[in-house]
Amino acid sequence: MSFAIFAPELIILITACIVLFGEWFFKPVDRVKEKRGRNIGFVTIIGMFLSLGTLLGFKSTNFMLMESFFSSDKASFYHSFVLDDFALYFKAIIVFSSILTVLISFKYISEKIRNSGEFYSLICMATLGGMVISSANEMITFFLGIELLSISSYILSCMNKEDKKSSEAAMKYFVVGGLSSALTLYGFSLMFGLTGVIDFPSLASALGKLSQAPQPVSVILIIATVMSFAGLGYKIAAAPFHMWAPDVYEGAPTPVTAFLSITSKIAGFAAFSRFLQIFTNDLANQMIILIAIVSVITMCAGNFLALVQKDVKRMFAFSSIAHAGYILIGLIPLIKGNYDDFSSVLFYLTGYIFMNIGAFGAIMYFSKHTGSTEIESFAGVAKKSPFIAFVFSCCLVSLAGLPPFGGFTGKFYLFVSAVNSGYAWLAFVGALNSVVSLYYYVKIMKAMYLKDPEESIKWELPNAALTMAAIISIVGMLALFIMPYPFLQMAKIGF
Amino acid sequence: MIEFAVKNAWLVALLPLLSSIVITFLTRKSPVLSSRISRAFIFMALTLSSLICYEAVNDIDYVLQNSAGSLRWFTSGSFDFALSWKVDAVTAMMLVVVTLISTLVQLYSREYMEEYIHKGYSFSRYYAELSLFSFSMLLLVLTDNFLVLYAGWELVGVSSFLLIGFFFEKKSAPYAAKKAFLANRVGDFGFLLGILLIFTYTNTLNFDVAAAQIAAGKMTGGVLTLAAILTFFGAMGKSGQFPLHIWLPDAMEGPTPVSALIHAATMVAAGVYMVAKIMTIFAQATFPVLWGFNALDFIAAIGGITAIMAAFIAITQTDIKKILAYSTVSQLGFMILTLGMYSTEGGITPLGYTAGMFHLFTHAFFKAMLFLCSGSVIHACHTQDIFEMGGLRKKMPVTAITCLIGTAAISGAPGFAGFWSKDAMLDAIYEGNMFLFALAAIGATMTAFYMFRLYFLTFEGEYRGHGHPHEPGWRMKFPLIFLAIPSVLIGFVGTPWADYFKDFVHYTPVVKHATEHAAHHGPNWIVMGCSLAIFTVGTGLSFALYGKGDLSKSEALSLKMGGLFKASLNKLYIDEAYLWFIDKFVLAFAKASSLFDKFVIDMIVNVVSWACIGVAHFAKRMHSGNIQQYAMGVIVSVLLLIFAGTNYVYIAKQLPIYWVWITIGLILAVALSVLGYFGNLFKKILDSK
Amino acid sequence: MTLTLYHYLVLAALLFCVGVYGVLTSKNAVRVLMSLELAFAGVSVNLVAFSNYITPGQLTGQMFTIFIMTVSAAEAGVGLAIIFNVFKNFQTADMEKISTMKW
Amino acid sequence: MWKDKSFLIIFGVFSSAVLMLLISLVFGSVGLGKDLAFYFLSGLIVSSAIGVVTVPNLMHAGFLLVLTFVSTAGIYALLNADFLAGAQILINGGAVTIMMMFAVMLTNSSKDTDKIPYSYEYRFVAFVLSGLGLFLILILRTLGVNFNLLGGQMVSWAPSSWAIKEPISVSTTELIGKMFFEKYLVPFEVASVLLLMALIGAIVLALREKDIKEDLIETTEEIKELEEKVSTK
Amino acid sequence: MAVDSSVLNSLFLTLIVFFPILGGLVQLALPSSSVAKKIPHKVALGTTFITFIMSLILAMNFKPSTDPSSVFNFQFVDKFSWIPVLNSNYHIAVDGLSLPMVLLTSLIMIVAVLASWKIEKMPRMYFFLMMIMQTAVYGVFTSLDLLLFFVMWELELIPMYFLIGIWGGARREYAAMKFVLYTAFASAFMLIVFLGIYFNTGTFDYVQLVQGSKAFANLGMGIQVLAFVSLMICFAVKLPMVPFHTWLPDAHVEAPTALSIVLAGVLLKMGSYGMIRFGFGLFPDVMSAKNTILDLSFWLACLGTINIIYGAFLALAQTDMKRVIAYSSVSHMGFVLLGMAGMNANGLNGAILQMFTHGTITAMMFLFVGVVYDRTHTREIAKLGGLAQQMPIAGAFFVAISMAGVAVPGMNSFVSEFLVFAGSFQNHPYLCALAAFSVVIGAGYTLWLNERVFFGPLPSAWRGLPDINKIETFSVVLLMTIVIATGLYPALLLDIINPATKQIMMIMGIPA
Repeated sequence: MSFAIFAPELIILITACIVLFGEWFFKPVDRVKEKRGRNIGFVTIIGMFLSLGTLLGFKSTNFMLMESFFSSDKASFYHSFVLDDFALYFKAIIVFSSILTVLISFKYISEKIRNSGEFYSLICMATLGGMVISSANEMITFFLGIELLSISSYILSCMNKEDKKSSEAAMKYFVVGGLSSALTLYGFSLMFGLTGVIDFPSLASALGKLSQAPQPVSVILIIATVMSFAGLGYKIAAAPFHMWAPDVYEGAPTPVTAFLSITSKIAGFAAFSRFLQIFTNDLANQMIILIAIVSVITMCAGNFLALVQKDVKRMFAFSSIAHAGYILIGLIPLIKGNYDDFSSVLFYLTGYIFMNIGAFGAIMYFSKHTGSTEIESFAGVAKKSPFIAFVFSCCLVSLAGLPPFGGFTGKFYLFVSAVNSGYAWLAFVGALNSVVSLYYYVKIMKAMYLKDPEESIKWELPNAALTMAAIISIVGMLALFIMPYPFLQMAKIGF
Repeated sequence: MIEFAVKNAWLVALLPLLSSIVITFLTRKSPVLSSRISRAFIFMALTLSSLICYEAVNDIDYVLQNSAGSLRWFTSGSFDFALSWKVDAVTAMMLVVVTLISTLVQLYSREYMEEYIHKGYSFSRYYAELSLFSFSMLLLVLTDNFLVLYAGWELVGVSSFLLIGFFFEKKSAPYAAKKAFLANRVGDFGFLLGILLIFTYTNTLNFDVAAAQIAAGKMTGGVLTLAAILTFFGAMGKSGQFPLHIWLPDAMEGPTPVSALIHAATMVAAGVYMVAKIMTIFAQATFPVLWGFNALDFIAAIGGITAIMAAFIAITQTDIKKILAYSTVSQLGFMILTLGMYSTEGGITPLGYTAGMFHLFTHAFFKAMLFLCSGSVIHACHTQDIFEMGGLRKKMPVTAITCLIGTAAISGAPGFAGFWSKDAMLDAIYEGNMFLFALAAIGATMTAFYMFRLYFLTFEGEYRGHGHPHEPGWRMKFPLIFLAIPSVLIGFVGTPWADYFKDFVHYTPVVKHATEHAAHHGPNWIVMGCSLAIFTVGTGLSFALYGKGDLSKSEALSLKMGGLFKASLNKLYIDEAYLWFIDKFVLAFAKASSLFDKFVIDMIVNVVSWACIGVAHFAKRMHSGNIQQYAMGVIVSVLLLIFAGTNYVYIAKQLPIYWVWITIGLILAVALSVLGYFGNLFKKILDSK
Repeated sequence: MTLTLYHYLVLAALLFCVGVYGVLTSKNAVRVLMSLELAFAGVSVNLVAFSNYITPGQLTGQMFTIFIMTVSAAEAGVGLAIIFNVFKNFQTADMEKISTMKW
Repeated sequence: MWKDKSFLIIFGVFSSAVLMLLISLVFGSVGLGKDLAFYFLSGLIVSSAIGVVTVPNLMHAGFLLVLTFVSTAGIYALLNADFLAGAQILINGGAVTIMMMFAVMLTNSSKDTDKIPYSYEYRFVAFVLSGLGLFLILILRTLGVNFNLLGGQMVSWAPSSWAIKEPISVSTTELIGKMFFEKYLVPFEVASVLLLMALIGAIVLALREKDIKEDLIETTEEIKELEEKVSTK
Repeated sequence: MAVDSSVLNSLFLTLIVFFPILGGLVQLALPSSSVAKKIPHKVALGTTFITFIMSLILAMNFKPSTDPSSVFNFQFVDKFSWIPVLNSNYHIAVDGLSLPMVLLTSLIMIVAVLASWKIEKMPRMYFFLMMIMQTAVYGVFTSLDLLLFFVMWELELIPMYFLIGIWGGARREYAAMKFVLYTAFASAFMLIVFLGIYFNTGTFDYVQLVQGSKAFANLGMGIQVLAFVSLMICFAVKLPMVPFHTWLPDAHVEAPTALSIVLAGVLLKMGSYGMIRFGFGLFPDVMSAKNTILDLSFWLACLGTINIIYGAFLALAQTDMKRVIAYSSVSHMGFVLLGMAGMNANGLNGAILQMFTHGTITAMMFLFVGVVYDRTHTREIAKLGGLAQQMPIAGAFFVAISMAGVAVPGMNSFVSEFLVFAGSFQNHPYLCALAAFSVVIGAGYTLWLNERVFFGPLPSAWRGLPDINKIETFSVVLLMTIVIATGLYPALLLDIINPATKQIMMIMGIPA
């Protein structure tokens, strides 16, 4: 058995263990807690970078020595864990997004969270969960990956222990998450009952055969599908399973919100993409319609409810719901088996990292100084910190899907894939929704630029990590717009 | 020299433009220099046009062959729009009239406007605008295509606008300027459409070619008549024909020399000139469109109405310039009426055409002179109300005599220029339509009456004003005297016995076609008798009422006439009707559409956005904060999706696929929000316990 | 009347639904947790039944159940920790009171 | 003490649990009264589960939860899952429920909450949704479905048959142990990470602040103070 | 200044398009101490001036097509692969249709920069945004790739939002938001149509689309009409066409003077440019369909006429000086629609020329509103009056501008309006006649405004107002020179435009 394919995960796991005892390791070195927190963060980032490097190494050396590697059931862990291009790409962006999330959270964590070692450790665990999902090829691993991600997210949401909101958020996340897990499991169990298998490839072929089955079977299949869909939809906060999201995003510590809205969402989509492969034939068609309708509801719910929000974090919850809606469009080609167009999802997710990292970095920075995440409290911040405000605006513009940023290219590519799959109306709805979204994104810009600050003293400059994250974010967004081709090539993966 | 002038006829128009440009850009700061430059340039233009006219009189064929020229202006598609010009007899005549009167008026203005210069008005601006006007008028006159004609047409409107509004700090002057421009624009609207019609059908803008095309049958029947009538709208606007005459009296707000030049002699004649110039088109527009009227009928009717209406109004006016203005309108009405005459054979009477042109020619001199006289009087008395004048003959003999000559001329005193031209016109109308003849006769009588009324009230009797009026300087006197000569003598070029003018004018290719078959006929003694009678009656009445400087008789008469007097004094309430229409319809409609824009169209936009926000405000209640609410939401959604999914097979058979799902999605959304709402309700019930 | 798969499925469904009902209606956070456990138990019964009837001898379902048990235990542990935290901050475990964030 | 209701319940629960186990094992091995055992156990499961979600006292609910789990273990046993049955009793019936009990006691939940339940209307809606809606859909749609449509086609070493098979009797423990280290190695490892994570998480969340507070030096000012103290000494 | 065209051909147009952004980046790099010395202003002026010179060089080296058989005359082509997956290129070039627009943009931007000479609030940011907008506008006018066009189209949104939102008037936030949402809403339609075109033909390239499969030509009239109408809605909002016009007055009233100039002068032209380029180019069958019930040219003429008349009446009813001119823009842009509806060379030439003329003239109008507002701090017409006594030069210029506004000969608007009428009269005489009545109403509101603001007695409040300064004079003289030069000799522009028009006619299959 070759454990080498676990290398990225193992590195993350080791990092998790190291930083878990980080407080203890670094105590002799750094007596100041803040510094210590930062150093632990560095270790986390280094570990994650190693993991990312391993992933890229896999990709570049064409690690798919699959011929020999998957020659036996044993060597491939009976296909429960695969390492195809899809998994590699998802893992890479999951780890990358985690790195950026950690990068923007240094300050916040060392200031507000007591147990920074545990915090980073949990972040690593959650990332690990996401990576497991990306590679999972059977229900149990899949489910465990989701739970690994979910449970660590519950804990992370609760990390501001003195904060009422934080614990409330964790509670909400936990209860809804638990119920959703139960639903998913029930759906899985029905599928298992119908087919007798739990690994996705066999499931796909079995369900393919079943799709011609007489009516009662197809009905129970629909029930199973919908129930599993509910659980996965909850993970990406797709309406109507999104209701937890705003409260949790609002209550959770901001780095965790960033993590939930980026890494967790990407992992959710990894899960979705993995899961959707099991649908073929007639079932696929029904699934497409289900996804289309859910994506419309999600887009609309996200965008419309975001219109009336007053809290930036809460607004970003709805924004991320809306984006889940857009991305869901891109899953349609996946079900159709058009993997070229599916790369739009990967591309969009890549862009989504850059946009949200910049935005959450800015939110953290601003809310630290204003002491609030209300939009109104951001009034005139552009005068106090022009650079971060500029980056934030760029991110918002990109989120709204306007050029010259990656958000535009990504969204355009998503719509392209929708039209290509014969769902032009979906692209149209998406485009109209982007217009609606423009309203609330612009509202933030309005607060930042058009309003006058209460006092005009300039704030201290953002720390190096945040600056770096901001630059990465803006450069990334621009790069995705100006030369999207390399990224598209990368995202264009074979299964 | 003559050859140069003929071959470079465009120079006549260009010279004033040059002077305008030089004044605007170079000598703006020095008024006297500006005036000199302007006068020099216009004098050069006068010289050139005199040479052209001389050559035209001598050898019209030479002029016709050598004066034409064309420049490509722009190309659209494969059609070249050209700046083209050509001198024919009418043009040659107009060139002289325009440049001559321009020259005289510019000279006159040098003195007249001096007092305004001291008040801070820019002399340079005045002369630049005058030059611009001369250019526009000459452009209009010189060209031989519709587009440039239209351009010149507009440009004279603009310069007229500028000059009327010269005293821009007054409230009335800019108002009058705007009114003039707008009234002209109404006419131009029709003119433009007429041109477009002709252009669309004949695919040319050249007068001659268009006429030929029409003759060739490219444009016939109702369309042609319509085009002719629409084109005539332009003339109605520019020449102050009913119902677009309202701007002309108001235009007297401009400086008096301007009135003399633009609103008496040249620009207002442009309409008449235009109708004459494209007479062939009118002549062929014989298809009756409305109640059996064709284009010329329409023209004649409008002219007749205008002539008598304006004369009627002029009788009671007290403002010296307004009287002259209405007289101008009336005289223009005569010209138009005459132009609209056609013989019973269906062709155009050459007499109508030539008589109209002749009156245009003579009228230019004596009306310009009358205006200049009035300017002299106003200059002296600082008022325009003739009831505050009187007895000025003793104080201003030159002005009085020239004014008398002008009055005699316009009233048709035998031997004076006006007599011959009016006689020719009446002759033409007599040939055409007796009813209109009667109308014209009455109008002419009224002309004699009110013109002498003006003369008597101003120059005879006792002085009723304040101050000490005196003769103006030589710059103002010279034009008066100079114009008096043609006012007396010029008529002799067109006597019924030796109608040189007719021979000259009708030798114009444009109208040649229509007029060549017409016979040369001698004097019509009946008409001449009528003319004499008209003059006698009008003058006599006027003398009886005002001759002795005693106003009581006229006041008594006016009281006796009551309604008629009031109607005349208030200009038949036409202005009021216009204002009422504009206020109650145009502006009201504008305001209504503004409200419509604000409260309907814009409101729809706003309502959409409010609706979005409103929906969001409603739907956000589903996030009630209660955890179990959310859990319930998940369960409900799952149930609904299951329900939809399991029944979709059945539903899909009847309905198109998307609609089912969209409906289900909507139901889901509504259910969720209702659930959220009721969840909240439950909470309230709970709280109340 | 012999025992069939359906007997077990009905039992599992009942257990699951009772769990869901509990999640929806319990005022106390701990009871919500208990209800969740019930729901998981329902799923487990389902899986074991399928395992026994559909893939006899293969034990796939049973393996699944073992992992579900693990996860549910972990979830219970974390859930209780969260409930403690909530209790510390709110001084109550009343689900209804844990709703300061809304709209 | 004997009159205490809770003691009675505890006693009742445990005794019946043991009884259940015995009955199921006996009946199962004999192969006679499986039906009887199933109906008995499921009756117990359902009634105690309903009890869990409805009884006013949370302590009682906890005990009923134990009963449910133990009875479920019986069901597992009926389904030839002997290892699972044992694990169920140990993990769920023991550890998890005991944690619940602790939680109930620590949060004083049995005293104040649940005295005022959700309104009748709300519970009715919930009942309709879960009890009628979900349950009926699950039941009605499940009954009559031939779950073994694919039979053994997908499973290489299972006998293929269209009929619903009777449970077979094999001891599963050994097999499960093997599978953990072969086919289910990855999930096994992930599960271990998950447990580790849950452990960390639970500790982090449950740890009192004051426990970790004292030996922390918060800011640079404090360090300076300390240094000053040292230098003055 | 003719330069060897082979030198110019490579990347010269790209340089023009992106030069403003370079200038904008320089703005960002300026130290804050430079603001006091108006360095940002000067840098911006320099940038716009250099782009202006470059576009003049471009225009001088542009060779109008003489080949009667070719339907394209794209010159200065820059084409690089951008997103090969989507078969989308960076493909820009100019032809007779876009060159006047590029020139107009260069010109208007100079005036806009000069008009913002008094900006003291964050000038570096201001000019940065303005320069981005300039690049976007250039991009719109030169893109031959649908995707690139769309990108440039959207790129202009956010700078505009900030420019109105930060430097605007009292209700700026509302106006800016309305502008952004309206335009973004409209571009959603365009996006979908472009996507549809891409999937039907597999290319975003305009040239290929016109030469090969014309967008939806293979899909039947229904789909074509649908796509065409969707595309038109997008452009109609920008144009703006009644009933999608209500963002315009708000945006104009709240925008700073320079922005109003750019908005009216250039941005509105994007809509009409798109209509002509893509409406005519990609949907020739729809546009020229006469046999169907859906005679689109008729509807276009209807809408154009409504625009003209309705806009004119609205302008008549306004009490705010800027609103009058904003609505006059609506009216004047209607001529572009009407000209297009003519479906012949005259109409189309008129429409394109009208785009240019309206750009120059309305820019001056707004400049003067700015002049008046700067001095009196009010735009209420009722409060103004007699300003010509205090500001004689301004008064004189405003009269000239009004004259240009009412299409007096000698001004370029005369030619364009005449061509529009001449063109549309052939197809839709009655509608054209109705529209032609605007020569009266248009003169009405323009001269009335003129009268009420500059003429008549001077209220005592406005005594001692300074006349227009040198910068403003320079701007207005610059524009007025262009207006008169192209008015006296329209062939300057029409010789460039006319070949392009003929080519469009050829695409449409109509003999020019």
